[in-house]
Amino acid sequence: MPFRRPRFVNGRILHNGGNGIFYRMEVSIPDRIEFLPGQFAMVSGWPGNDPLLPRPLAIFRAGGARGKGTVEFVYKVVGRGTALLSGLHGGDPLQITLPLGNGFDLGREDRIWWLVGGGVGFSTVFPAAVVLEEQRAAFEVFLGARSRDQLPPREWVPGGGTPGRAHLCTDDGTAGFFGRVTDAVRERMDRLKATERARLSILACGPREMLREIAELAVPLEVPVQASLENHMACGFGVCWGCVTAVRDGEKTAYRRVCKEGPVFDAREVVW
Amino acid sequence: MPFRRPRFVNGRILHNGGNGIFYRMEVSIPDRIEFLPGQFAMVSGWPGNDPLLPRPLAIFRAGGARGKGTVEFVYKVVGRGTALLSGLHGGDPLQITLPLGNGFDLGREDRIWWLVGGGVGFSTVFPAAVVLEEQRAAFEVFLGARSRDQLPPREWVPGGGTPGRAHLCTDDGTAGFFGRVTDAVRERMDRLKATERARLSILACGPREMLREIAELAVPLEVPVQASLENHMACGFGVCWGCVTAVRDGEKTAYRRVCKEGPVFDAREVVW
Amino acid sequence: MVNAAGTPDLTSRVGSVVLKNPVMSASGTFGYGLEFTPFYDISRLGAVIVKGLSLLPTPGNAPQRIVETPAGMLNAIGLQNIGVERFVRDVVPRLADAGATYVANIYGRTIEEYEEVARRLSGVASLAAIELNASCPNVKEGGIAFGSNPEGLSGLTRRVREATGKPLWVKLSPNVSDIGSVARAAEDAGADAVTLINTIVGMAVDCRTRRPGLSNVTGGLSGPAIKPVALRMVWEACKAVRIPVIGIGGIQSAEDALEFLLVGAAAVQVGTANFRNPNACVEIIDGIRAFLVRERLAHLDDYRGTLRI
Amino acid sequence: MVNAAGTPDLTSRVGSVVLKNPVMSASGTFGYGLEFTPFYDISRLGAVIVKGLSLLPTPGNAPQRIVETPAGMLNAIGLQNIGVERFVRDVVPRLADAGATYVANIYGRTIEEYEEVARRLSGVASLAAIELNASCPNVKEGGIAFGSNPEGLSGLTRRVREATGKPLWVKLSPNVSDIGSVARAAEDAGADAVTLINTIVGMAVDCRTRRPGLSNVTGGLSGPAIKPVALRMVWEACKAVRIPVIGIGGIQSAEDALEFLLVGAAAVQVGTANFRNPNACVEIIDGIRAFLVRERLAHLDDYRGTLRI
Ligand SMILES: Cc1cc2nc3c(=O)[nH]c(=O)nc-3n(C[C@H](O)[C@H](O)[C@H](O)COP(=O)(O)OP(=O)(O)OC[C@H]3O[C@@H](n4cnc5c(N)ncnc54)[C@H](O)[C@@H]3O)c2cc1C
Ligand SMILES: Cc1cc2nc3c(=O)[nH]c(=O)nc-3n(C[C@H](O)[C@H](O)[C@H](O)COP(=O)(O)OP(=O)(O)OC[C@H]3O[C@@H](n4cnc5c(N)ncnc54)[C@H](O)[C@@H]3O)c2cc1C
Ligand SMILES: Cc1cc2nc3c(=O)[nH]c(=O)nc-3n(C[C@H](O)[C@H](O)[C@H](O)COP(=O)(O)O)c2cc1C
Ligand SMILES: Cc1cc2nc3c(=O)[nH]c(=O)nc-3n(C[C@H](O)[C@H](O)[C@H](O)COP(=O)(O)O)c2cc1C
Ligand code: FES
Ligand code: FES
Repeated sequence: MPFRRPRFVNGRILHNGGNGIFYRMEVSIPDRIEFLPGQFAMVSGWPGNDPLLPRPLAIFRAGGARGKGTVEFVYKVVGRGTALLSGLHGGDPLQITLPLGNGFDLGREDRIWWLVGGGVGFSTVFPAAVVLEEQRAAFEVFLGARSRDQLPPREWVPGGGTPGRAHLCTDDGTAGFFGRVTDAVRERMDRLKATERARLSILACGPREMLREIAELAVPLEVPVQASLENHMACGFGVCWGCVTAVRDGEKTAYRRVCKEGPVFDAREVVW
Repeated sequence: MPFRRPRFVNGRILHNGGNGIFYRMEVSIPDRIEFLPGQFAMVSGWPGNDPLLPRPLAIFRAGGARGKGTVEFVYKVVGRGTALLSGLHGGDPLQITLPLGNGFDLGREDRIWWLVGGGVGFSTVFPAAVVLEEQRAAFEVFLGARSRDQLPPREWVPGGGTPGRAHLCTDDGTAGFFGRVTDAVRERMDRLKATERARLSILACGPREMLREIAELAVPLEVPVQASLENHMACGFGVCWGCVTAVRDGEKTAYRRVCKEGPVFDAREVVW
Repeated sequence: MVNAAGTPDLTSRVGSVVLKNPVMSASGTFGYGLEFTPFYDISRLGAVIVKGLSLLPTPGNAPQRIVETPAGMLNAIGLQNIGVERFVRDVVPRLADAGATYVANIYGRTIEEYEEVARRLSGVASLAAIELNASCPNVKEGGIAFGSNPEGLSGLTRRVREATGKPLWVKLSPNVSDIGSVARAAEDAGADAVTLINTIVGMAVDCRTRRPGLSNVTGGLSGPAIKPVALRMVWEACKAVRIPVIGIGGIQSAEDALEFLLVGAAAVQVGTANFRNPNACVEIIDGIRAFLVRERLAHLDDYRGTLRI
Repeated sequence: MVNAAGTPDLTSRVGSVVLKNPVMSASGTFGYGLEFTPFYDISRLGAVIVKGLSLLPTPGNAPQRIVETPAGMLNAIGLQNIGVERFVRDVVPRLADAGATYVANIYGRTIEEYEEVARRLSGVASLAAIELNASCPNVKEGGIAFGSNPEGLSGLTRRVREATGKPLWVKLSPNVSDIGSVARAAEDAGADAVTLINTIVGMAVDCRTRRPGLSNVTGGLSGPAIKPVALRMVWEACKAVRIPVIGIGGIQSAEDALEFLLVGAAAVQVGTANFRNPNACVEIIDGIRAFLVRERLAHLDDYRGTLRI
């Protein structure tokens, strides 16, 4: 039976490859998992204790059958841990704890969804598109990147990147919208009818700066924003209190664990 | 020009493969080296600081041309460092300091040479056979292993393992002489004429226990033994004083660096 | 005793507290224990040591709270916790239900607060012991002021000793010149056991941004990096006191745990290792058992403290 | 000063000693310096600190002397060295020939021996400074007895200060409760600089053979594992004293070195890193220079001590 409660599994890499910017890795695991878009895994696969801590990666896809699951990750090499992952080969072992955290809440009917991904943040929001497609819900995708080569390959983009549904943005104008993804969201928002806006929900993942801007843009318009945070994590399942973010708790601020109470937060709660 | 003085080089693995017991690795390095049989290299090739220290490996072979050298190592997986080495692939980088230590002294003319290797110790003595073959010197090889599969592949053995010149010994009798390599050496020694014994020199590398027995056997017969020690090393080039062995220094004992004053020692000097 | 199946006996005693095996979770790395129930049955552990508890709920330090270092990590959580009241009300019944042997790690900003927390816990029947954190480096009042010299520690221990009838374990700071004398001070003041080591004070900075890695500037170093220091201190403490010594610091594997037992520890705690492998504690228990089978030892007691110098 | 080629100025001052750059080799990890001449021109270093010298040649400890630990190593070399006489006779001329700035690290079994070694070196014109090792954990008489409390250190420093006119750097032990007060004791007793940290006392055992990893049982922990502790102590020492602080401990890269400079170190020393990469020191010098170029800083002085808290 597929598992939903977190487990620590020994996986084995099936494929691991990339275009120098983004890597996609498929791993076989002992059983099939069920996950919600926005949930993540803690991954480590290197020998030795340096680096020591596992790395959080969004669950990009999961499949397989009873007693024989697979899980896919998409990642960007930004430091030592991800560099080590990128050097692993098919057949190499990989330790994974999954599924972790609270995913996006896609339960509300008849909504219009905007999925906003900054940088590798798309890996967290694309799985939501898969579910929304199944639910035949209306959605658009906004992707921001520094330049053309930093955008995800077109075939990964939900709906194949159809213009009008997929808004690609580059800071340097080498592809799509010339400017930041938050600017594209703002422009599109300005063109939205009030009736549409009333049905709009935003799912976002990317640099904290981007999430803050989206929140500042959408919250005053009463557009709900579910923001997925990417804090540093040690454990990923709520036992170290290392990953906290400040949230509003009545009059005060409190620290909530991103791995446990998040990584998806209502943007109104977060102290940006 | 080939270098003989130690250098730290960034190599790149050309081939790395094995039969599960012994691995052989060829590495391209920036320049051709000249080395003496018995000299070694300090090798590290894994990312991260755990394990921290490089590992000493005998130089098995070296080749290449000006500005484009190669070096080969033969190793056995016994722990974490060697396990990491065995997981490296062609194209992976490897850091190497070489050539290090004092090799065997093969300068004496008209000698009969016995090359004794216990376990992976053969990787240190085989290069001596190559030189002796070139010099058309008389030599025999004694190899000890726990069992048949722990013996080096026949094609690595100097002279292809011709019986009479190559004495293979296994503790469990699964191949060659049934018994320890020291027993084989003792038997052969007993059958040696005094005139031959007077011309005999032994080169040995293997477990300290084996070296001690060879010394106890040969020294009283005034057969010179050059023993290559395999102490733990941190630096490999004489600056940490971590690798010392006790040697006789007149009446007293003194500690000598295996990496610098060795790894090859006159067996009479060593306090076994 | 080797039973019919040849299973070695791992029973470990920390004073009057009998543990089914020597492996406990370290405070602050295991939440309140319940977070591990998806992974395994926490009653399999020697004991669960919960996150440090204070009198009142504590918000903890601002992020950034953790930073990775070579084979280790620094943390400055600042003892975020739900406070002793909520612990007793919400957590205790569930730990008891789970059949877990559990220990409360406590700290206070003042001696009075320590006493108060200890008193509040004294009536909790299922609680096995109280571990007094006299060594948290990350809050000004978190005990380090008491724990870094024998006199301060002695005073604190004596007062808490009087405040509770529960077995009292005192957790020592490694940031001292002479761990033996600190351990002796705890023993003399009435501790039933000493636990060591807590984290070593460390620091990380980013050479580009020129800022500290932690909002608190300094933090506590844990993980494999500190194991050699922890092992040495546990060995020294074992020589210095007669009460049981509980060893912690960088334990990742059964071999690591056995090393601490070999130098004389009555039991061990596993901290940072839980982060990379949530099953670490039970894998270590299984590994110790397998080791004793291989070594043909019937009791862990036959192995403990048998270092050959 | 950025010269025509835009090269930043790395000149570093340790009191009266002017170094062409802040990178020195750490004592005991660099032999007598000459062993590095196959790898590079040792005059490129800020300074070479040679292996600890004693009055008489010292045989050192029996093997096993080293053992690897997670991201670190333990050593118990026991200060094997050729003695100050042979050093002056055989090594000094060659170091001077090589154009190296060099510093003698010294130790004694008694205060008198320390004084004697210092006196013997005072007449060596090319010697830049004396580094007093008051912190070797591996020989009973190796200074740790003096270095682990402010009083002992103060007495030793004062006596050696009187015995020599050479700049005197005092190397501190990290195995103390309060590094600030130890550093102040050295300052008050006349040290021209403090160097820290020496190794942290640690231990390794083999759970199968049940034997210690080192013949000496305990040893000194060095390498990346200790960097967070070293950095914290250097930062604390910088706040505690006005004399220059030389930072060591786990430096492997230019970034690591910059971290120590950022918290206020006047210069740094590189130890264990030399073992894996004999070119470590010069690569670090080049890396610091490249960093300053990227950050558009003309002088290392513009960077040193600029941590933003
Ligand atoms: C819930 C969640 C889901 C994520 N999903 C993905 C994903 O699907 N694909 C992807 O490429 N990345 C994802 N990330 C980010 C990814 O975890 C980091 O890029 C990775 O941990 C960096 O490790 P490193 O060793 O390569 O970099 P490091 O050398 O450790 O650091 C490089 C950079 O990465 C950041 N970073 C380091 N450690 C962490 C950590 N533990 N958590 C978060 N950030 C860190 C640092 O701030 C630094 O800027 C996710 C993060 C979180 C929290
Ligand atoms: C001069 C010299 C030449 C050598 N040549 C070869 C060779 O050609 N091929 C080969 O397979 N092996 C050779 N060795 C032995 C080889 O260095 C060790 O097997 C290797 O370092 C073990 O590393 P590890 O991490 O795999 O094992 P570890 O996990 O570190 O230890 C496993 C075993 O290896 C031994 N060992 C660990 N570190 C060292 C070290 N630094 N030096 C020596 N022994 C160590 C330990 O005693 C232990 O029994 C040589 C050793 C020396 C000193
Ligand atoms: C994130 C984190 C939080 C911790 N919180 C506490 C605590 O609340 N009370 C305490 O006594 N020790 C605390 N510690 C210290 C650990 O219990 C343990 O002593 C230390 O981490 C060394 O063990 P390790 O190397 O196995 O982690 C904490 C450690 C970490 C890493
Ligand atoms: C093998 C070895 C030998 C050492 N010998 C000395 C010594 O003779 N005198 C001394 O002051 N420090 C000695 N040290 C300590 C180093 O100089 C340095 O303080 C310590 O190793 C920390 O730096 P690192 O992490 O860069 O190695 C020695 C260290 C090692 C590893
Ligand atoms: S990462 Fe440990 S609590 Fe979130
Ligand atoms: S290994 Fe460092 S001196 Fe030999």
